[in-house]
Amino acid sequence: MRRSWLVLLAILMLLGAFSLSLAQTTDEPPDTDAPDQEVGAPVEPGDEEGQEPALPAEDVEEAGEGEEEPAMEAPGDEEISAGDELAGEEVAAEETELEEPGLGTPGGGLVLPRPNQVEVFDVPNDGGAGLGVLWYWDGATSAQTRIYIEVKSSPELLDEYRLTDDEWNRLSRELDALEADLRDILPVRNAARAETVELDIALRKAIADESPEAARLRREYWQKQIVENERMQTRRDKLWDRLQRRTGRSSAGDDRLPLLEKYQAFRYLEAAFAQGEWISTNIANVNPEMIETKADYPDLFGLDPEEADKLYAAVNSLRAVNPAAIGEELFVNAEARYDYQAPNTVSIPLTPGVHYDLRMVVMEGELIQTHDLGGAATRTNYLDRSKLNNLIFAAVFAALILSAIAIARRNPKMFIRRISGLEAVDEAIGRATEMGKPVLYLCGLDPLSTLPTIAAVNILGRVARRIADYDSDLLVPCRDPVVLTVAQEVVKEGYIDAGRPDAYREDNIFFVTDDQFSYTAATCGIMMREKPAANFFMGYYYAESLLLAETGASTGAIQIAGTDALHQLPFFITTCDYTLIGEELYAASAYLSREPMLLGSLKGQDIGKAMVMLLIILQTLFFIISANWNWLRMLVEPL
Amino acid sequence: MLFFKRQWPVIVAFVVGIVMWARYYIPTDESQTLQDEFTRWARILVGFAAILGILSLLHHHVSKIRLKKPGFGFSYITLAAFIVMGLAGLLPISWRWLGFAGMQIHGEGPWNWMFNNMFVPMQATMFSVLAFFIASAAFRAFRARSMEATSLLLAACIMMIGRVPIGKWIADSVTFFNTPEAASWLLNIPNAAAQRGILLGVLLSQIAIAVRIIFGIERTYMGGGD
Amino acid sequence: MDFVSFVLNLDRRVIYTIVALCVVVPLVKPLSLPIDTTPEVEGIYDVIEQLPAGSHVLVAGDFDPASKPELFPMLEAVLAHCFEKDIHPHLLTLWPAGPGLMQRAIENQAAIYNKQSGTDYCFLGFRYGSAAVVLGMTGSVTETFTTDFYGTPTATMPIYEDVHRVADFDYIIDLAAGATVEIWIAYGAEPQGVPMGASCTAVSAAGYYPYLQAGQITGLAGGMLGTAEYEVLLSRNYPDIQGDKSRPRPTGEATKGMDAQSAVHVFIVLSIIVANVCFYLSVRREREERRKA
Amino acid sequence: MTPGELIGIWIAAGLTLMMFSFIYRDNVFFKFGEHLYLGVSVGYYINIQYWQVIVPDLYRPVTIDHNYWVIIPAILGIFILLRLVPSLAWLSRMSFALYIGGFAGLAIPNVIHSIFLRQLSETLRPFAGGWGEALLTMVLFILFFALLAYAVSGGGWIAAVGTLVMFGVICLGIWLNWMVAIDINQVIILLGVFTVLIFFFFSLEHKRLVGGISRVGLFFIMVSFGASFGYTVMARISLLIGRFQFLIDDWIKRAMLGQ
Repeated sequence: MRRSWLVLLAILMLLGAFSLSLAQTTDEPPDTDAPDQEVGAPVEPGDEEGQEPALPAEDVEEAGEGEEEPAMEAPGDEEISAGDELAGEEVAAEETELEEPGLGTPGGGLVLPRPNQVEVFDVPNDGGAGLGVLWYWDGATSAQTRIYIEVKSSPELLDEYRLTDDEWNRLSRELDALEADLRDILPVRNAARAETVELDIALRKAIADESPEAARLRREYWQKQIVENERMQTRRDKLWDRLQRRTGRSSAGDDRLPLLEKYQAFRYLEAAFAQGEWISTNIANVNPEMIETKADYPDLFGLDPEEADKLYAAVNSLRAVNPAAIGEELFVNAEARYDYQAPNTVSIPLTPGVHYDLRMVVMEGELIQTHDLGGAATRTNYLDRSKLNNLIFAAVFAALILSAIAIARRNPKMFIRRISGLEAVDEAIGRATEMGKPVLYLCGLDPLSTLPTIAAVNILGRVARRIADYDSDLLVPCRDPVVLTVAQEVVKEGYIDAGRPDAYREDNIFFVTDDQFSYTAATCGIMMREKPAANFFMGYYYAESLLLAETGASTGAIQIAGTDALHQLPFFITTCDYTLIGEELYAASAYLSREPMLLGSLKGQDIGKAMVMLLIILQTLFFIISANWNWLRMLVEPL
Repeated sequence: MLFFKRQWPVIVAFVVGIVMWARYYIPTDESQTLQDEFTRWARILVGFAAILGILSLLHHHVSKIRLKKPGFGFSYITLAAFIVMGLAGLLPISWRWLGFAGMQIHGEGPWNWMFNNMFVPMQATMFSVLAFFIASAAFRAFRARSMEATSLLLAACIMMIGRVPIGKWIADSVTFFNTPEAASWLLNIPNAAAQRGILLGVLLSQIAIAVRIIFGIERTYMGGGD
Repeated sequence: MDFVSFVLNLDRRVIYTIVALCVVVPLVKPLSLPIDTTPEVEGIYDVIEQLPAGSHVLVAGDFDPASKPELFPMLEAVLAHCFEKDIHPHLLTLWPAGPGLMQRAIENQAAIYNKQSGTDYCFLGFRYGSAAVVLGMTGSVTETFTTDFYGTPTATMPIYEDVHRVADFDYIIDLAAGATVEIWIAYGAEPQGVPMGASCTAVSAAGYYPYLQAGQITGLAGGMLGTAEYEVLLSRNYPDIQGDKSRPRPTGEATKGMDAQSAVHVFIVLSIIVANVCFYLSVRREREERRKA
Repeated sequence: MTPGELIGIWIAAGLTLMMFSFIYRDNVFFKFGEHLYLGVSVGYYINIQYWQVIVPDLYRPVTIDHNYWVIIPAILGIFILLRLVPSLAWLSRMSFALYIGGFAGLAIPNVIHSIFLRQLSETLRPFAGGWGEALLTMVLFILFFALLAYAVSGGGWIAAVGTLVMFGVICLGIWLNWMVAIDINQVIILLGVFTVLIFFFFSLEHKRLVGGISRVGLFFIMVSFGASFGYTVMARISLLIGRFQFLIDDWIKRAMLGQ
């Protein structure tokens, strides 16, 4: 009985794991594993925002007379972000028909490749929204081919980024306050900055000429640079910090952009929409050969997806170029008013809960072709599915611990293996009786609130009972007054259990001092004087372990230690006759005290260990059966 | 009242624990903010817990003096040293008249001077004394009593020779006695394996303790009393 | 009294004297045995060596004066290496007894390399809460450490323009006298995907090999030996401070101590062997005597 | 050298020697040093507390940033201090419950993610090479460890000879490149982790096979403890060297001889 439920649970776990991993191989993948690095990490961290928009613009001009102006705002960025997880169902899996073939083939038989069997679906990102696109190429790509994925603009889309009246008021109020406060600061700083440049040149010249002016110039330079420029800059930064703090999040809560950025995103998008119907995304100017396939994203599509070679790209932000005249309302003359420079391009994350229509632009040299991909709606993600294996493990393990404790409450006779150190205890006490010498027992140096000390006190109860049986003396010097009181109780109880309450002497369990080294010195003194036949060191020890164990060994006592202080264990093992190593101490204490909490969680941990061992065995077996069967490891891969 | 003394803390631990646990799986900004705010509070709380340690130590020494316990004379030294060191860092006074350039905890003030010339040497010396005891224990107590102790001492000796320059020197002179290689293998293979086994066990027990705390089974943190 | 009982009853004071001599003699008259570097330490050195100038390295000095001989020279060497390569170190400590030592190390090195606080480096100081501090820093460094050690607000420092949270650092190195390496791995480096190296006291070095094995730390410098190896690597590649021939790099404190270390280790190993042989002989003799009786 | 430095070195040296006097036995100088150290350290910590916690986390947010939220944790912090007042000690439980409960919740997923799963997946790393070699290596090593386990759990001399023969076969195998593509160390690590887990497994009696496996696990643990023993010796001696470096270089050479 006692072992059967353990085995049962282990089998259940295994089945769960099995079904989970089988699920990975199907097309709807509630899956668990992929290395963390892939999540949202740019494949090529190359260009960032703020790169001159001129470059892609040139591209477009070179591209000549395409049917539609493609990628007007393409910022020339080569980020491919992998989406995180595939949401349960595919929102729109339209298989798009091929359009008319592209322009002619001036390059001599060159035909642009076109996407085929396209699927667009929602990929909830870590803290954001994203759309995934899957397709096959119809035709060959080359190293010169570039693709862009673009989003169709619509009034509704723009509305997602529009400030509400309340937000608008808040932002403009704060910006006004900022402007007012900066009015005193900016002119001084700007003047100082300008002068610093001149002063710097003059100072260098003066130093080179060894002119006597140098000292004065250096003072002036210091005055301008440190006192005026830097101090003013600091004040300016603080005011900006205040603005960011006060206008941090928008009120709605559904939106991840701080107000200022939201406003800016709105302005940029508005301008972009005014220029063309389509707007660029993070998939821009990408060489199709750099695009990865379904097989590269086991976290999304399982380990062995159908159509594993289907190409995959994730769209998670819009790119908009600085409209030359951003200038309405708040941002007129922004640099002078707020010391704010609008960035050249901004990357605007997709908003959850919005329908986006996508198209793909394929470009090679002069040739350009566009294809509608269909669309899908993004959704907010409230569960990070990449952490699912973590969640399952944590929940199952917690349930195991709690139920094991509940079972232990009803049935405290749960099986725990004999701890061989405990037999050595009886032997040592027997020898002490033979020699007519006392036994020394230490409960460690930690207070009673820690587990090792509780374990030590539990074992003390057992030792006391045996000692009462054999009629020897038990000395317990304590470091903590609370431990002292409890130890006295426990020992007294042991003597009463053994039917020898008369033999109990309270003076033998005593408080020494709470100072670490004084305690050690005093205890060593006791060992030298009383020459106990057996020494027990249970509980937690620090650097003094060596002193205690060495002194004990030199008096010829049998020594038994038990601690989970890993650094002190080697010393105990070499100087003591028997040592309870680490968790054995807890097991011994649970074995003796039968306390449900200790017993139950020991059992729960045992099941955890059994699971780990089972995984090791299975993995090895599977590897030997078939060298490619590696899914057990994927199961525990942290994401 | 008893509710607030006994049940309320358990409920608080449960709610906060579950929220902090669950938020890990929720990838929204609000959940991140929740964690940031909690850690901010936690930092302040731990700061006060540290003050608690300081106060109870002082309390201990004051009461030792008041009750004239054995060795109470030394407690005067502790208190005097505390007052001098504490004031040296807190008082906004220039110590130039004593020849110190800095004040409070900045620069070369008396606080810094006391830290470097009293705190550092004493703390460093306390543990260095153990080197002597290890050497004496090597003679008197480190015995190959059992198979386990024998293998432990063997590994230890290989480590001790293999991890100092003289091991390299010996290996260069006597080809067969390559302790640096052996020590490196011991550390990287059997040691790593055993440590990983121990680590997995320890982690499971850490998680078990955390679960017990959240579900109110483990209440040692509450201290004694009703 | 024969040799066996002489060894087994050797007076402590004799042993203490031998130990003291084993330490003092090599310190006064160094042998300068060459120190071999191991892949463990190179794992830290190479990562910092390959970082481009202007990178940001988080240096956590989580130790107190009790571990000063082992970790303080390591801290100085790491800072010197960073400054040598124009990398920005961000120094902090999770141990309340740490700031005094950190202050000494960073001020010394900054003076040698003529670096400015706030632009070239930042000494964040100390906050209570270990894991809470690390978790806080994954959200925002400047909100966790609103001021640096000297009380300057960090938000205004130029060095924090492109570094906001733990994920923005290029490398983390923890110099730990306690269990802080686990905290940095569990809450900082691993979830944020930042490579990390660990330097620790020799006491805990053996326990970090599983992390090294699994690639969770790129390198491990254990105790005085690891520190000495780092110093050797540094002075081999940068024999002069900032390439200035008139300022040769001084020999590191840990390197100087390794001869004494060798001597004491040999003595301890010999005494374990000799004492165990004598113990075995005496046990056998006792047994024989008992059989005779 | 300034007089401040000189006095400092003499005081530091004196205190060092005072602490060293503990080698002889617990005496009045050591006690004096110990209590002085205690006082100085408390004085040190109170300053760190003030300058690194109270000022940046409480004083500045309230007075400069006008962020009054921090007052709540501050009140909870004051509750912690009430642990010293027996009648109000129960208030401190609120703060501890908040802190310890919250951290228990934070620890579970983070520890599982960053350490437990990472270590486990590293252990389950597939072997390099083909399955035939893997099978051979595994069989050889399992046989070897089984024989070793049998030998150490009282299998007598036959088991001991068998172990040695098996060891010979493995050596031969390595020499003849039977297991060329297999990382033998990886096999050893796998077996080590497994046997150590068996050693700390309390639901099975340590008899026969399980007993033997756990003995092998114990050997792995002992080797690991041996390594940490050697390292601990190094640590303690390093500290001693550090102190002697100070005494020789700073005290004798600089302060006394003025070099």
